[in-house]
Parts: sequence; C-alpha cells; structure tokens
Amino acid sequence: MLLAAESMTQASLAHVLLLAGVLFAIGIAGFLARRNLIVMFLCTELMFQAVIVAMVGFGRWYWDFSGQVFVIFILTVAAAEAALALALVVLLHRRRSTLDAESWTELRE
Amino acid sequence: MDPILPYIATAGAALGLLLVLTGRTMAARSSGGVVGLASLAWLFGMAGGLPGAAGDVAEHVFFLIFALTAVASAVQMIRQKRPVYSALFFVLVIMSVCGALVMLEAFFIAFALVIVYAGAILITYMFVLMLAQQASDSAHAGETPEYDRSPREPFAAVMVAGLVMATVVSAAFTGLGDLPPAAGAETRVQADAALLRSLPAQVQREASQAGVSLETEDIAQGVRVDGDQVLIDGVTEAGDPTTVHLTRPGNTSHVGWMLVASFPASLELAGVILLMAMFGAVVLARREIDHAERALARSAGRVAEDSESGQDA
Amino acid sequence: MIGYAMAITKASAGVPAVPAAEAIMAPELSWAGLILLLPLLSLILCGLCAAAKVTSKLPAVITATALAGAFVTSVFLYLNYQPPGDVIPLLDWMNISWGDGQFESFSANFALYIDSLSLLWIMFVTGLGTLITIYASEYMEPDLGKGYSRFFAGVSVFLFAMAALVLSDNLLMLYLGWEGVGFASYWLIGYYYQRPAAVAAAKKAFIVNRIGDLGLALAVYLIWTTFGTVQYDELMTVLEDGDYRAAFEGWTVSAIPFLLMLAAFGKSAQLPLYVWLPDAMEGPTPVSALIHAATMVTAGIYLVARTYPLFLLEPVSLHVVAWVGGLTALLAATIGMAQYDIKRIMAYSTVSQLGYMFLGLGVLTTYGAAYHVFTHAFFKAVLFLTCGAIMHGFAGQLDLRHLSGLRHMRGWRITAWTMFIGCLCLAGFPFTSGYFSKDAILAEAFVTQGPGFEILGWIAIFTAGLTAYYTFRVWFRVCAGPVAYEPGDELHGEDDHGGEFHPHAPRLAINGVLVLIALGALVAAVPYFMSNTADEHLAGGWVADMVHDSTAREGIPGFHGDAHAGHGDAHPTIFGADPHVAMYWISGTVGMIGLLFAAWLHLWRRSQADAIKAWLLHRAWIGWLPRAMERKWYVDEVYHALIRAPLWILGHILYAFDRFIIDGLLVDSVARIPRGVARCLQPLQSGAVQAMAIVMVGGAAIILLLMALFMQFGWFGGQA
Amino acid sequence: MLSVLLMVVPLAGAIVIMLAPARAARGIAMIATLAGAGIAVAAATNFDGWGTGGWGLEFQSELLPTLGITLTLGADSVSLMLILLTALLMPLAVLGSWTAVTTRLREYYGWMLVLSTAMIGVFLARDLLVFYICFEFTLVPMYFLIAIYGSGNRAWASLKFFIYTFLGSLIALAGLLYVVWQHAAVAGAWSFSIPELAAFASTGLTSVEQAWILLALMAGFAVKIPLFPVHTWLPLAHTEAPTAGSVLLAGVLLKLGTYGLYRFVLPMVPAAVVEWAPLIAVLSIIGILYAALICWVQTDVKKLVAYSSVSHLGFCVLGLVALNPLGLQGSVLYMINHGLSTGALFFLIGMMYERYHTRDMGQVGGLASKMPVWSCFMVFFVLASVGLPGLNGFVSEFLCLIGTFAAGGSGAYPGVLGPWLAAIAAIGMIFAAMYLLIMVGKIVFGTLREPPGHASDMPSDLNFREIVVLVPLAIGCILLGVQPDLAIHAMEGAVADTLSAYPDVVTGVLNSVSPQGATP
Repeated sequence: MLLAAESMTQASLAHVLLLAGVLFAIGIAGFLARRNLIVMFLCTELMFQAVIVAMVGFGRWYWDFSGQVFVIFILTVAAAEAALALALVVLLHRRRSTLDAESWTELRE
Repeated sequence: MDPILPYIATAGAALGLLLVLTGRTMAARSSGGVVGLASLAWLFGMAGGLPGAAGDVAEHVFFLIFALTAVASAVQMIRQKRPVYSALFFVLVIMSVCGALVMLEAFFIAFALVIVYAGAILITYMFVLMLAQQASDSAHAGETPEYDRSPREPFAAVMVAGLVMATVVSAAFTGLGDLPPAAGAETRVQADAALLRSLPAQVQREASQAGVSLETEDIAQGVRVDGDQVLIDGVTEAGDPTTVHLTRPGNTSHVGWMLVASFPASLELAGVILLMAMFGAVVLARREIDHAERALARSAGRVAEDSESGQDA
Repeated sequence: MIGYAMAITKASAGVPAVPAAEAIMAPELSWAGLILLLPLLSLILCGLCAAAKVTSKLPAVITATALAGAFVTSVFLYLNYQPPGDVIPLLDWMNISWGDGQFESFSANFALYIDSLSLLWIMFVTGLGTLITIYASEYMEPDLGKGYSRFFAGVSVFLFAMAALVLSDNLLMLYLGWEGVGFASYWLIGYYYQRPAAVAAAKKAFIVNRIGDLGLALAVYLIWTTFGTVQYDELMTVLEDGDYRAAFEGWTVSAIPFLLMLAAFGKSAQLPLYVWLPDAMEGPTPVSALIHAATMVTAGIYLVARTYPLFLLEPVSLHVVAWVGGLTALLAATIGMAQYDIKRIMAYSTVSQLGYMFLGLGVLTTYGAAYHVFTHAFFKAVLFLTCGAIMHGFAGQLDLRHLSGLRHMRGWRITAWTMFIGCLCLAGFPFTSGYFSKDAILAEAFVTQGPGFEILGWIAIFTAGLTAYYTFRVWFRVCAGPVAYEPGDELHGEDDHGGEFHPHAPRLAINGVLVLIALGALVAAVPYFMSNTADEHLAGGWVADMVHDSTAREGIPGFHGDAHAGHGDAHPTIFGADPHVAMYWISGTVGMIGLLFAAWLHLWRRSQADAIKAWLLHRAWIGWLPRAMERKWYVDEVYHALIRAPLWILGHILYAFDRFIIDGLLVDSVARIPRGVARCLQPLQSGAVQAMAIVMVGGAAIILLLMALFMQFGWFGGQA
Repeated sequence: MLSVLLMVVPLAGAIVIMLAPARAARGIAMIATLAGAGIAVAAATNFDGWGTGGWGLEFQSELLPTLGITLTLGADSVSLMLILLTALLMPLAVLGSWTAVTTRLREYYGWMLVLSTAMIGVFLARDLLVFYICFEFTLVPMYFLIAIYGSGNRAWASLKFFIYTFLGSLIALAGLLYVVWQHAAVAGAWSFSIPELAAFASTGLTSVEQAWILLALMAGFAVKIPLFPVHTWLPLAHTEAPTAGSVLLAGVLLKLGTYGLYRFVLPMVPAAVVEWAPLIAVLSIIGILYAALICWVQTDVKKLVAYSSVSHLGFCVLGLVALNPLGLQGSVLYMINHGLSTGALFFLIGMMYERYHTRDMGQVGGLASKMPVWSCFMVFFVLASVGLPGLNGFVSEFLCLIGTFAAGGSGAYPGVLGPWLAAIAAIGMIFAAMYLLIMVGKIVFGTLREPPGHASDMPSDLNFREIVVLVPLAIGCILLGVQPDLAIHAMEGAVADTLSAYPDVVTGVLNSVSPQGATP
C-alpha cells in the first residue's frame, strides 16, 4: 500500500519519455532542416537536452543516480564538442564566408 | 484505446511542425502550432492512462507546464530565422528543461545545466554567432542570409523526425508496462542508508552533534532503517544508549558520491577530454588563422604571391 | 584400369547379345566382318592417299579391291548360308542394363544378322559397288591428284555404311548405316564442293534425309518402349509370343509402322520427301548410279521388308505405303516426261520405280518389291552409267535436245546399245528383267484387297506406259536419229582439239563395266525361273526363296498367312483372267504403246513433239499441265514457301526476340534495377551533411520503428 | 592424395608462372597441365569405383570442426570422367593458345591454371563449401580471360557473364544453406557434407520446401547450363572469349551446371524434381528448338556454335530429368561428348580466326580448297556434333532421347515425361543438321572467299601443333562413338545410386496425383 501510494507521487515516466522524444524529434528536424551550421549545432544540443531528460527520468524511476552522473558526462562532452565544433565552424566560415552547410559537399563521391 | 491512435497523434504533431516550419503566412504557422500542440496534448493525455503515468497532481502539472514551454521554445528555436534568436530560445529550452528536472528531483543537474549550458556554452555560441554575423554583415548589409531564411527539405526532415518520434512513442506506449514498479519510499530510504554507511565521517559528525561518538568500524553495521528514518544506535558521552536520527542525504550527495565512488575513471577521462578539446580548439583556430591570413594576402595582390612563390622556389 | 576392364566384361556378359537359340552360331563365321572391315580399311587407305597427295589411280585400285573382297565375302556367306540364319557378333557397342526384366536393358551391338534378305541385298550392293568403282576409276580421271582419293574414300564410307545398314542385327546399327549412307551421300553429292549447286544439293539431301531419320529414330524409341528390344531376333520372338499389347498402349504399335514409313520415304525418295533425289544428280555420275539409283535409295524398301511384321500389325500403314508408292510413281513419271536433262529424267524414273517398289510392299508382295529392287539395281545402274559416259564424253552435256544419233558414232556404240538394254528393262519390255519384276507388283495390286487397290493398279499400269514413253524418249533422242551434238560447259583440256570439240569415247573400264552390268540386267530375269527349293507353294523363283527365309516372308507368293487376304479361294480377276497371267499381256501391251509413242514423237517425227507441246501450252485448259510437269509440280517452291521460308523467318524472329526481349528487356532490365535504384537514391548522396544524416537517421528510425511495430502488433510472428 | 595433387599441381604451376619470366609462362603451363593430365590418368587407373558406384580419391581434412567445415574431396565415376575431360582439355587449351595469345602471358596462363584447379575442385568436392567456393571461383579466371584477352565487346560480355552466373549461384547458395541450416537444426551439429545433406534433404524436407530449394538450385545451375530463358549470357561470352576460353567454357564450365543438377538436385530434392521435371523438360525442349532456329540465321560462326551449345545442353538436361538410367547415362555421356566436339569446334574456329581475323561467314568461305586439313577436321567435328552414329554425339543424344521416351511408362524406373516430349525434342536433330550443315556449306565448301585486303598466300593450312591439338579430341570422339560401353559401364553404379530414390518417389507422386485428378 505504502509503495503504491509512494509511486503516486512520481511524475509520469511516460510523460517524461514523451517530452524527451518530442525534444529529440524537434532537434532532428531542426538539424536536418536548418542550413546554418551554428543552428545545426544548437539542434544537436537540443537533442542532448532530450537525452538528459530521459536519463534523469529513468534514473528517478529506479532511484539510481548513475543517470544523473551520466548527465554530467554529457555536459562535459557537450562542452568539449561545443568548443571544437565552434572552432571548426569559425574555420569553415573563414574559408567560404558562409555558414551554409550546403556549401560543403566534398563528401560527395 | 486503439494502439494506432498514438501514432496518429504523432503524425499530427509532425504535421504541425511541418506547417510551422514551412508556412508562409502567419495563419498557416499558427494553425500549425495549434495542430501540433493539440496533437501533443492528445498524446500526453493518452499517456496519462499508462502504468506509472499518474502522480502528485501539482508536481505533475508543473512538469507539464515546463514541458510545454520547452517544446514550444524548441519549435521556436528551430524556426527562427536569426540564429541569435535561436540561441536565445535555446536558453529558454534549457530553462524549461531545468524546471522539469527540478520536478524530477534532479536538483543538482538542473542547476548545473543552467550554469554550464545557459551560462557557458551558450555564451560561446553567442560569440561565434557574433563573429560570423559580423563577417557576413559586412558583405550583405545586415540582411538575413538566404540559408537562414529557407529551410532545406523540411518535409524529409520532419518525416524523419516523426519516425524517430514514433519509435519513442512506441516505446512509451508499449514498453513501460514491462518495467519493474517504480522505486518507492522504501527504496529511497535504503539508498540513503547505504549512502550514509559509505560516509562514516558524516555520520560521525552528525552523531557527535547529538553527543554520540561512534567508531568508524561500527557505522557500516550500525546504520539502519526504521520507517522513513535512518537511524544509528550509539552511546552518549553520559553512557546512555540513544538513537541518532541521521539527516537523509540529498540529491547532490548522491550524485557526488556516485560520481567519485563509482565512476572515478570516467571522471578523469572527462577531464582529459575537456583538456584535449581546449587544446584542439586553440590549435584549430590558430592554424587556420595563418591560412586565412595568407589567403587574405593572396587576394590582396598577385605580385606578392608571385614573389612569395618565387622565394619558395 | 584392370578393374574397369573387368567391370565391362562382366556387364557385357550379363547382356545376351544373341538369344540362346542362336548361341550355337558358328564362331568361324566372324570372318563375315570383313564385309564391314574392308571398306573401312579402304577408307583409311584412301585417306592416307589423300594425305600423301597420291596422283595415281591407287585409291581406285584399293577401293575396288576392297569392295571386290567384300563381294567375295558376301558370296561365301551366301554359300555358307543355312536357312534360319545367323547372328554374328562382332563388337560391343551399347549395353545398358539395370535389371533382368524385358524392359530393363538396352542393348545394341555391332553384329551381323545373316538371313536371306540381307544376303540378297549385300550381294548386289557389293557387286554393283565393285563394278561401279571400276567404272569410276576411269570416269574420275580428270580429278586425279585432286579429289580422286576423296571420291573413293566417300565410296568406301558409303559401302561400309550400306553394309552396316543391310547386315545390322539391330535397329540401332541399322540407324548407323542409315545415317552413314546419308552422310556418304552428302559427301559425294557435294564432291564438287566449289559448285554452289552441288553444296546446296548435298545439304538438301542430308537434311531431307534427316527428316526421315527422325522417323526412324522415333520408331526405334517406340519399338524399344513397346517391345523392350531393338534386336531383330528378339523382336521377332516377342512378336510371335504376342504378349506386348498387354503391357503397352495400342497406339505405339500403330504408330511404329508410320514412323518407319517416314524413314523409308525419306531415304527412298517418296512423296513427300523425294525432292532431294533429283538435286542429288549434282554428284559425279558413278555416285548417282551407285547411291541414288541402285543401292542406297532401296534402303527404304529394305527397312520396310525387314520390319514387315510390324507393318502387318497395322494394316492401314500398308495401305498408305501402297498409295504413296503408287502416287509417287505417277507423279515422278509425269515430271520425268517433261525434263530435258537425261540424268534428271533418270532420277525421276528412279523415284518412280521406287514408288513401284513401295506399291509392291503395300500390296503385300515383298517378293515383288525385292525382285524389282534387284532388277532395278542393274538396269538403272546401266542407264546412269551410260548417262555418265555421255556426260564424260560430251563435256557435261546432258540436254537431250543437244544430243542425237549416238549409236552411229565411233566408240559410242557400246554405250548406245547398253543403254538400249537398260531402257528395255526399265520400260518393261516383254521378257526383260524389268518386265517380270514389275508384273509381279502390278498383278498383286489387283489380287490384294485394300482401299482402292484396283484403281491403284490401273494407275500403276498407266504409269508403266508413261515409263516406257519417257525412257525411250531419251534413247530415241540421244542414241537414234541423225548424228548431232553440242559440247556441255565443262570443257576439259583434252577435248579441245584445235578449237573444235571432239567427244572422247569411253575406254575399257567404262565399256567393260557397262557391258557387264547390262548383261546383269538381262540375266536378272533368270532368277524368276530359278528356284533352289523344293517347296511347291513357292512361286517366283530364287528371289522369292531369298525373301522367304526372312522377316519379310509374309509377302511372297504362296505364303498363306492370314494377313494375306484374298489369296487362295477368293481370287480377284482382271477381264476374267488370273491377274498374274493377265498382267503379262496388259503390261506388255501398255509398254509397247508407250514405246511406239516415244518412237513416233522422238524418232520419226521429232518436230511433231514440239508442235504438240506448243499446242498444249497454248490451251488454257490444259496448258498448266506440261508447264507444271516441267517445273516439277512446283514441289520445291511449295516446300520453300511452306517450310523453309517460315522457319527461316521464325529463326530471325526468335533471334530478335532473344536479343531484344529476353536479353534486352528481361535480363538487362533486371540488371538495370540496381542501377535504377541507385539513380533514384543518388540525390541523397549530394555530399551535404544533412542529406546523409537524413538517410542515416531515417534508416535507423525505420528499422527501430519496424522492430517496435513487430513487437507491438505481432507482425511476422513477433510477440504480440 | 591424388585428389589433392590434382588440385594443387595447376595451382603450383600458376604460382611458378607468376614468379618466372613471361617467356617461360606457356612452357610451365604446358608442363603443369600435362602433369595434371597424368595425375588424372593415374587417378583413373587406381580408381576402383568404376562401374560399382563407389567413391575413390578420398581426402579429408578438418578445417573448423565445430562448424562442420571440412575439406573433403572424393570422386565417383561420373566425377572422375568429368575430371578426365577437364584434365584432357587443359593441355590442349594451353597448346591451342600457343601463338594466339601474345600479350600478358603470365596472367593468361596463370589464370588458366587457376581455372583448372577450380574446375577440378568442383568435380572433386564432397563438401558443400569446397564445391561452392570452387564453383564460384571458376568465374574469376574466366572473367579475366574474357575481359583481357577477348575480342571486340569483351568488357560487356565478361561483365554480363560474371554477374549473371554469379547472381544465379548466389541464389543456389541460399537454397543450399537452407538445407544446411535445417540439417543443423535437426542433427544438432553443423555439417556441409554433400552426401549427408542429400540424404537429409531427400527425406527430411517437405515437398514445398523441396520445391523452393529446387527453384533456388535451378537458379544457379540453369544459368550455368544454360537453360532456355536464362541463356543469353552464353552467346555473348562465347563470342567474345579467346579460343581457349571458349573451349573451356563450352567444354567444362557449362558442365558444372549439369553436374550440379546431377550431384545436388537429383539426390537432394527428389519429390520436387518429380513434380517439376515436366516443366524443366519443356524448358529444355524449347531451348533445343529455339536455339537451333536461332543458329540457323547466324552469320557469326562462333555465335552459331555458342547457340548450338544451348540447344545441345537442352538434350543433356532432358536426359537428366528422364530419371532413368538410359537418360541419366546419356546425359553424363552428353556432358563429355559435348565437351569434346564443341570444344574442338571452338578450337577450329579459333584457328580460322587466327588466320583471317573474322568470324563472319559472309566474309570467309570455301576454305576447303585452301585449308583441306582444317576442313576435314571441321566436317568431322560438325558431324560428331550433329550426331552421326559411330561418332560420340549420337550415342549420348540417342540415350537422352530414348530415356525421355521411356520415362512415360511403368517398369523399374517410371518417369514423368514420355514419348510426346521426346518426339518434339527429336525435331532438334533435324534442326541441328540444318544449321551445322549450312555453316559447313558456307565456310568449308563453295568458292573461296577471303576478307578483302587479305594477302592470299598468307594463311596456310593447319600446322603440326594445331593438328596435335585436334587429334586427341577426334580420337575421343571416335572412341566414345564406337565404344560408349567404356563410359556407360563405368558409370552404371554411380547412376544407379543417384537414381535409387526415384522409382518410389515417382510411383508415389503418380499415385497421389491420379486420385486427385479423378475427384474435382
């Protein structure tokens, strides 16, 4: 009884997951649809947010803090990524004077 | 509930997103927003009937409000034509997410996010944006560049996003039933007790405040749980046996302990990564400045380049 | 390898090549294999001569010697002959067995089946072969050192194959000979391989024969599936026991004779497969005489006679044989009447005479057919050889309008008179050999009961008149009348004496052979009166004796088989007389009438012939007849339009179909699917990061989603 | 060990060629192929399964026992005959290319030897993996032989050849792997042993499964044979291949398909074979007639002979699906005979091509007067191909057809074909005579025609080397024509083993069909 009552106090895991999913999807949509390199990176950060939400949500479900610990790692990686990626963006921008992702198509066969 | 309905709601949300992204008129965009939010609301409503989908009403309502804000700002973020606005909306997303995290009792993370993301990372973005904007502004006289005004293949993008969403929806609507029940109060107390057992110094400190001195060796066995209390028996300086009610550790203690106790190597690695990222950023930026300068020099005049190459030869 | 050899010995021991009854066959008879071996030896020696570029007459000598040896061997065989006959195994060929039952083995070996029928055939084949080889040794002189060896090698091949055909102990070896003679014929018709007409004729002969061969092959298959054996002796045993019908569907038994008939008609140039024979005259004349008149073309008669019991199982087949024979005789005779090339006339007369033989087979007189084969071999050989001599001497001239009065020319008398003998026999002049043999057939047409056999008899009699006419048309035109000639288009250096053409008369070899064979043609009448058996019922003399001991015994006079309806008590008559007797008079009369017509139109009043022809041609109601006769009833053209051209067009259509539909449309487009799919997806590979991301994320999402949906809805057997 | 030597000696030759100077290449190849032929003859001499159906030349080596992957070699009499054919053709092919190939000698002869190893490997394999690897590996050398040394359109031809046959055999592999998988599921251990799999599949699979496996196997083998609708790579590949390539393609590679039918399809899926034999037979017959008519209108001699292969192999398949000893023995004989006579025809055409650099019958003709020896051989082999009795082609064609004919009745080996199919197929005999004689009539006989601008004294008749190439084939043709018993008795036991399951299966199918037919 006690456990059941306790569980009533928790925010819905389904809702947490849905929030994560929606954010992630919006991030993907933005990443794919926007052509500005910086906004694309912003969108990846948005996807990080989605992942963070999901991790925290599950961590709370199990009352396991490794979820939150990993959020810290994600933060680290995000920071590192932001540093490097933005350096690269600056670099690319210097070469072409544009932030348009489509101006870089050297990956084509 | 027909199992197909969540997918229909997902499709509706995707449609709304598409309209928001591509709508040429205000009306189209706002109707897209309405459709999208309505679909999402329907989706969240359906999810209310799932196992573990109920909760403390106030907490839940706040969670939903934050969620709504986060989603709305995220949408705004990806549709804003000016990158600066996108970045600002992203800050709003982070704030809303932090709010949601607070509702999920992840206080440390929530504040860390605000500090690191909204504070540090986003500022870096801002700087870069300003750098880039400045360069393009010089060419295009403050006009939003074409690549910011028109999205590329929004339909495909939204479709892929919808597919991803659909997988998550599928997981949310089918997989959760198989999970073990959520951790209840008992689990939490036990977790707190376990943490306290690993932190004898803290326990000693607290016990000494209550006038009890404990041997380090006894703490591991002594800490026990009674109801939602964490207790430890001891003897006062007066020699009376007494029970000390220990303060239950908070979120930050848990996270911090887990970080250093369970993932020390990862922590070190994370530090190394950060360091390397810093080096990398510096190196990348430096080298390319040279290139850029040389390019500038080239564009300045062919004579210089020729003489340079002549010297090289 | 030792184990291997043992396995073979064991296996062949398990297969009875010779039934137990014949197992007592005298082993010393295996020298009879010389009949096959000698021509083969001669073939190899001629081949060596060709390789050594021999320029003498050595190949002719070799071949003649070998064939003479074969002839002597066959005569010895005849002298050693004991009535039931013998099987002489020579060499294993094909033996497959997978059980001990009747239908659980297939066995066909090189073995000789010696009975009177095969002896009759092999003797005249080797005998005439020898003589014609001698003739050819002179005839082929112009080719000395060029194709001489090749020619005689071909003759050797032919004799080998013919001997195999005639002496074979099973249908498969017969098939070997059958195709072998076809091949030899191809070889020799195409002897002048630089002449397109000769090459075309050779090809045509082989292919038309192949149609017949198909019939034979199918017949062999059917015979094996029906009777479980292809060996004559076992076949006859099964037939006598009569237990085959229970095991098999009746239609196979009925179909076999028709298929055999197809084979026989192909080889013996009957309707509708006779078209190759006239064209075959492109070959050297000795070849025409040997292969296309005397021997090979009678293989069809031999086949039917050999498998006569099978025909008797299905009487309708014999009726068909009779009618086809009779109609071919008539048709070929009408064409022969209108030709000018004497060799072609002889070719059509051969077709016509072969028609008689089939008529004879059809009206149940194998004896008559065999006798006619026998006599025809001689007199037709004479006729062809004289034609050859003329052709040889007059530089290829064969048009009877450009030759006349040969019998008055020096050196040509023997040719003219031997030809006369041949013509008499062919025309059925009383008391010549052809007279007796033809009568035997004609009379039987009236005796035997069958659908319209009486009409057929009158057709045959009418044809006999036509035969006499066209035969003597040749002789009166070419040999009688005033001396006049023009050279043909094959002038040899030796004929060119100072710008004026002098025909060179035949010399010893040709003349000698002509005389010998002409004598043979006359003497061939003698066997009619000669019998070495004491059997009272056997009329018809030596040939009838020879047929009597064989598989074809049902069709000899005096044999009272129940299949031979009409013999004995209910004897039909012509004009109230026994047909056998009446026919002596009727055919003699008809022959005389034809002869007199010929004499009138082509000896006494040659201009009249042209006038009549002109008169006929200008009458609309009848004008088509001589024209059609001269154009051979347009049979070649009809075949071309109905068979060859459609198939050729079909070939082109199929080739186009193959290239464009199967290869182009189906195969290549299947091959293009991957390329097409790749083309469709190519825009995704724009190189833009996001495009790749779309594919990557979309792909991952689709896979995940599908997995999730399978789990959720239980598709494809997933957990619901 | 002889079986390993058979495979290793050519391979070793190829390695030596790679290391040796180019001018020594053909000599080394000659030695290696002659050695291979010698080993094959030695193997045949020591083989004691002639006629009895036993296996010999066995060799086994465990490679990956846990997965059931072994290197198992062995041959029954049918395999050994085909090995003998391959080993005989190889030195001739090398000798035939003596002067025809002038560039990149080391690669040419190296690939030839590798091809030899692969072909022999197919016939020696008693293990599915060995079989399949060798089966596929024949493609690679042949691809290079065509693509590098072929004529005109060689790139397209080689590509088509490779992809077409490769695709087909992949499908076959899928079918075979299904059998392996099922067998592993039942037996509990992986095994790739062909006899084991055949024994399992013939009894352990349902008729529906068998039908699918048959379809998959046919996809691989029918392309290789090639059967009617999937034959179009063959004329192209044959036409463009170098002479020795054509010889080996016609002589051996096509036989891989029929051998596959013999080794896999017949023992593995009897029920499906019985069910689908009429369809396969009809396809073969269509192929016989269709290809024959196409031959008729060809002007390219080599293409004509290539299409004739399609026609001829139709008889071969027909004999296989007759499902009785007559047809099967005829079919195996056909494989050998076709290898001899068509191989020789390709040699002859190659010799002509070497002299005139054209294969167009419109440009070359009447060669009898210029090249009598060549013409003799040409006529001889054409006759062997036409099926003149006394030469080899006749025996096998006859047995295939009579087998088909007998496949309608009851008896020890009931069948599902019957006289009508055989009768229609037999029309192919007429067509064969037609197109081959037309070809002979054009290029051998008639007045001499040579390509314009050709020095008239230049080409001479065959030299000694070329005669040496042709004579063994001619001897083989005569030997197998006059003494087919040698081969027939040798394969008797093996054929009986292959067919052992069939009488019951056929009877079962016939009995189960007729009541159904009676009740609508």
